[in-house]
Amino acid sequence: MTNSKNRQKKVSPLTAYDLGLTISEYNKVIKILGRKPNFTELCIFSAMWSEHCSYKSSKKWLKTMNYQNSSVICGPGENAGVIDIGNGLAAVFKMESHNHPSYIDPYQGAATGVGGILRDIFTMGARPIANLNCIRFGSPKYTKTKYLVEGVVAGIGGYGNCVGIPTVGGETYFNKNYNNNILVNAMTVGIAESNKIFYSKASGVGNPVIYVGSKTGRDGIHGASMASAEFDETIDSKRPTVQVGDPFTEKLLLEACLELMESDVIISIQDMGAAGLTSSSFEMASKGKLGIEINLDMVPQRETSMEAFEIMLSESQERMLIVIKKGKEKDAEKIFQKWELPFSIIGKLTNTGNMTLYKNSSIVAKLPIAPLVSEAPEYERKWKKTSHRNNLLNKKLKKINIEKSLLKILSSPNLSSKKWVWQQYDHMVMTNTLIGPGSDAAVIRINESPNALAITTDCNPIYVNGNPKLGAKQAVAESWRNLICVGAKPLAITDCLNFGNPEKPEIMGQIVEAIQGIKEATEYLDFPVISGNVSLYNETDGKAILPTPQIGAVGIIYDIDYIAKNIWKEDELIYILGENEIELGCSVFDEIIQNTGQFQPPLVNLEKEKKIGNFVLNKIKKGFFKTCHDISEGGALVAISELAINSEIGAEIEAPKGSSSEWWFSESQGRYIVTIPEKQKNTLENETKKINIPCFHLGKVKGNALQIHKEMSISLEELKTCNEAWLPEFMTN
Amino acid sequence: MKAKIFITLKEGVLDPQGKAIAQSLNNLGFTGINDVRQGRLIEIEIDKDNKPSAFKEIDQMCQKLLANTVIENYKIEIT
Amino acid sequence: MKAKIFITLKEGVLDPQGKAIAQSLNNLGFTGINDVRQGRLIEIEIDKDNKPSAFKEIDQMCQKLLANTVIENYKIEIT
Amino acid sequence: MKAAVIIFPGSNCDNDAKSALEKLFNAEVSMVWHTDTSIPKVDLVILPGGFSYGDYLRPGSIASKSKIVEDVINKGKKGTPILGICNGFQILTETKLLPGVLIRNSNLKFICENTFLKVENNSSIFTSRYKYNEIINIPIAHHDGNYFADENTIKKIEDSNMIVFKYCEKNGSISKNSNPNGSIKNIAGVINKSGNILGMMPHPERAYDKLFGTVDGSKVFTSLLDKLLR
Ligand SMILES: Nc1ncnc2c1ncn2[C@@H]1O[C@H](COP(=O)(O)OP(=O)(O)O)[C@@H](O)[C@H]1O
Ligand SMILES: [Mg+2]
Repeated sequence: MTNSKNRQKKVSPLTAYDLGLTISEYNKVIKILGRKPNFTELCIFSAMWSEHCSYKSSKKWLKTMNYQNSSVICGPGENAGVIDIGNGLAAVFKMESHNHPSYIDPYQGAATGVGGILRDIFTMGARPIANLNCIRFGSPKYTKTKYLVEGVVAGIGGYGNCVGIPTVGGETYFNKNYNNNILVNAMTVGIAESNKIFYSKASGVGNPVIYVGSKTGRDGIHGASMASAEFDETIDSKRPTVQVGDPFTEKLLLEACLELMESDVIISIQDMGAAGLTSSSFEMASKGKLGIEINLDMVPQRETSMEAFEIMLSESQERMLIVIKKGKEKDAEKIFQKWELPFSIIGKLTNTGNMTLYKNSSIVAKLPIAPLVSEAPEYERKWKKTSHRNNLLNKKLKKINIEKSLLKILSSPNLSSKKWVWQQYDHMVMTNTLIGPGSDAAVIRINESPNALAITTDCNPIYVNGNPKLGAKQAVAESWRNLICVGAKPLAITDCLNFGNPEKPEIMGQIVEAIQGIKEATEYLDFPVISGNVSLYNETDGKAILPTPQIGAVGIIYDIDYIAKNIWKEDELIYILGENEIELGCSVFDEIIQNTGQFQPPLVNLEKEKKIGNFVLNKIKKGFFKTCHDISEGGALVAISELAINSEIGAEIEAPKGSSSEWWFSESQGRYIVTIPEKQKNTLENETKKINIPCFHLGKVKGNALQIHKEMSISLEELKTCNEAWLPEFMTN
Repeated sequence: MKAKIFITLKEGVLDPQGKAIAQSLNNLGFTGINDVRQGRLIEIEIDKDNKPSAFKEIDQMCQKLLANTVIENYKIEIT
Repeated sequence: MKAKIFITLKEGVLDPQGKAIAQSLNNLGFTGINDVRQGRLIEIEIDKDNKPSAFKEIDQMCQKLLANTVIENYKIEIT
Repeated sequence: MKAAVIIFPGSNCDNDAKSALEKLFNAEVSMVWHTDTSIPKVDLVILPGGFSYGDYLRPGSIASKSKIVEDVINKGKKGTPILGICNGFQILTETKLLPGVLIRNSNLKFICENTFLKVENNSSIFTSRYKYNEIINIPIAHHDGNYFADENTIKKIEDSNMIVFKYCEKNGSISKNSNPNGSIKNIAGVINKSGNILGMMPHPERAYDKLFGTVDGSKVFTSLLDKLLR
């Protein structure tokens, strides 16, 4: 099969092993082909069967999260999920990880992460309207942390700002378990006409396959296998696989693709993401149950003498593969020329069921598509339930001072303001941002209409670590709650499951239980998972990250005149809606002040969650509540402080009679803080009583300080400085 | 002592800037341009007695801060 | 033919990048740094028969696009 | 009112500018592609914000050499009102229609936030609706907005009343603290000597509707309309 011009490396089981395939997987390859693969073919197998592309460890469990409702236009399995939002429009969104590349080169890794998720969205025919990012770093004390934060934030901003999509939210989190394995999860939300969604399924034998976008270089070769391998000391030697992002070309590609989509030219489209040309061409052909023929000499190349496997595995960024209708080549070419993008017809669809690659006029690889996909390994890995420990009883509780505790918590790395981060992101471009970063959920107006999308991301890995099922359930519930807070009807979620090595039963147990938790919450709340991503092997030298099933959620607002904000007004009355238990396991208070090491996170009662949420949502929609904030990490007093800082007005508050100082820091779930004018007092109290929703009158909005009678008085000035100072100081010192 | 540090992208690493500059030069009517790469030039004035020790120090600076050795090469020149 | 263009800031022009680099180097514990200036290095590969004509052409490129002569100086080196 | 918004590859505030003009006064806006050779006859040309050519080389530098900018220069010299916002301002300095340059922010970071500005010149066609020394609130979003010019130039533009906006504190004082990007003299916006070409880093097109929290940018546009109606 090889001629003199296409000499390929010798293949042995060891080659396969080096490429990340197990010996039994290699034997399977031989069985499928009925012969030994050549090197190019083996590379293609290794990429397609990597954890990253094949989901071999998680597939079995992901399938169980198949809950869909009538609004879902496209669930998991495509580049992104699609959900109906009415008026002939759909929201298209997904979250994706770029963890390993961001550790190796924080700027480029994070930037290309944003680029990749943006392409997933506009590939579907949607115009991106918002970016979000969940970034998790090691301990602030760890030497590399500052450098990583600096680079990741600059990279996310550098890419998103340039493309001109506002970055409107996310999470920034520090914990020593991410020291050498940071997480960079990027999410993009787009809007499309619901009857004009584009998919990757190819059709029509003989239709041309075209390549558009940046030329192919040797970037990120074996990136997909790298994303699925543990890190070790040899990391430095893996360095040259880093890709460089070109947001300028991305912007051109975005505009060109959306312009092309307006005419009747495209049959199917797929961006070249992980494993580049390999996975994109396989995906298109296999979904269409067709064969595909590609002439590698026609692939635009940036570097000289690239070999077949390099062209097939390159992860050069800003590239698209498109099947167009035969005869429409000129229409496509015209648009790509206008946007000054390299463009080439590289092949065509066939009825052979094979992927056939040509180079220098001879065949360099020939692989059957269906078995390569259908017989991809799928593992039933052993898993072990996380044991629930409770160390509380062994510890004596310290007596605490509320004021000191609050200030310590507000200025702690995880609860301090993340303004330093989001100030580097253009969160206003496109002039649709009604609520930007710094609130419960971002609110983005849709096409200058009265409709808007609310978007949030949530996950508390400490909870998940304590109890994966409960923690994952909590993440879904919190995202639901954050959407409610701004007055949005929650629609659907995406997830990004970041875990350690699934070959270890305890880690696999975290994955299984987290998926069970997500499943339970999404079904109960009618809140389907429409897209997602799995990132495994997040370990360094055998030590795993905290289990992090990151949730991204989207809701809809039909009338932007009725949204609620984290801003209150002088003289309003402050209420807490929801059950006020004392739950301090896995809380920030416990971590920072008491340190008992309690492992049981707060309970999640989905029935109550739903009842209170729906009540609050209805009241916001009627204009009854204009201020709303949920109580999350840190508890009630932290939430109150955030409202005071945001509004630049203080409050006089008091805890329920007889409660201990700890009450202020409890992280009981399903609670909202709302404020109302005095004259609405009776209405609120009567209505909540009637339907049995706990409603506690906490105090009044007032003055220049946050005061608890006889216990605490902190000026707004101090509160704000204390909350905002930590991150900028950490980054400049 | 004065040092110049020339920082260039490693071979094969995409250079979006260079690409855009080449394109623009073409549009301006310049012909025969095969390739443009953009790098950085850092000039440092440093108190050091001798060249070797200055060189060693500056090499450290490059490794630690000035160059992104993942994608960049550097060259030091001391005068 | 290969040309290198060294673009540096004119004296007196503020250089935020240079200043920041000096500060970071200091923070990293490097001592004796008096001044840091950051410039650009552009490498061009061009088809030309002889050095003088290449030089002239590249000088034009600098004037027209590559350097902002309000704040920058440039130097051309042809190899 | 008729206006033209020029689109360069990488512009990304072009639609925002168009929306502002349409929403504020139903303006008829033509979007002009960078390879076009001439701009239709209009009352205002906007060079919008964004990252033309990725901000590669120097922000605005490559765009300033594009075909259409030749006509911008032409029209500008003949007196057509031209407004360069953010990247547009950078393009205008690269064409030398406006003095000075915009270099990297002093903290080397992209900054997106609302800033207070002081109106230093309210006699221009873009600012006649503002009061002299009025304090207004308009957002910035840029990486390279640090205005620099040599001493002579600064003296010249001060003497000719060419500084239009300066960054200031909420109470109007012009301090280092209120300078987000290191600009000399806190300069945020500069107009040419004949008064028809304004460049500013802040985004007035992001500040014309209560929805965005501030409407202080709208007068940049309405001032011009006043003049056209006169
Ligand atoms: N990396 C980031 N990018 C953008 N916004 C961020 C980032 N990190 C935090 N934020 C913003 O800061 C605010 C506080 O975040 P967080 O405490 O996680 O909110 P919540 O508890 O409501 O989920 C949110 O509005 C969030 O969007
Ligand atoms: Mg919240």
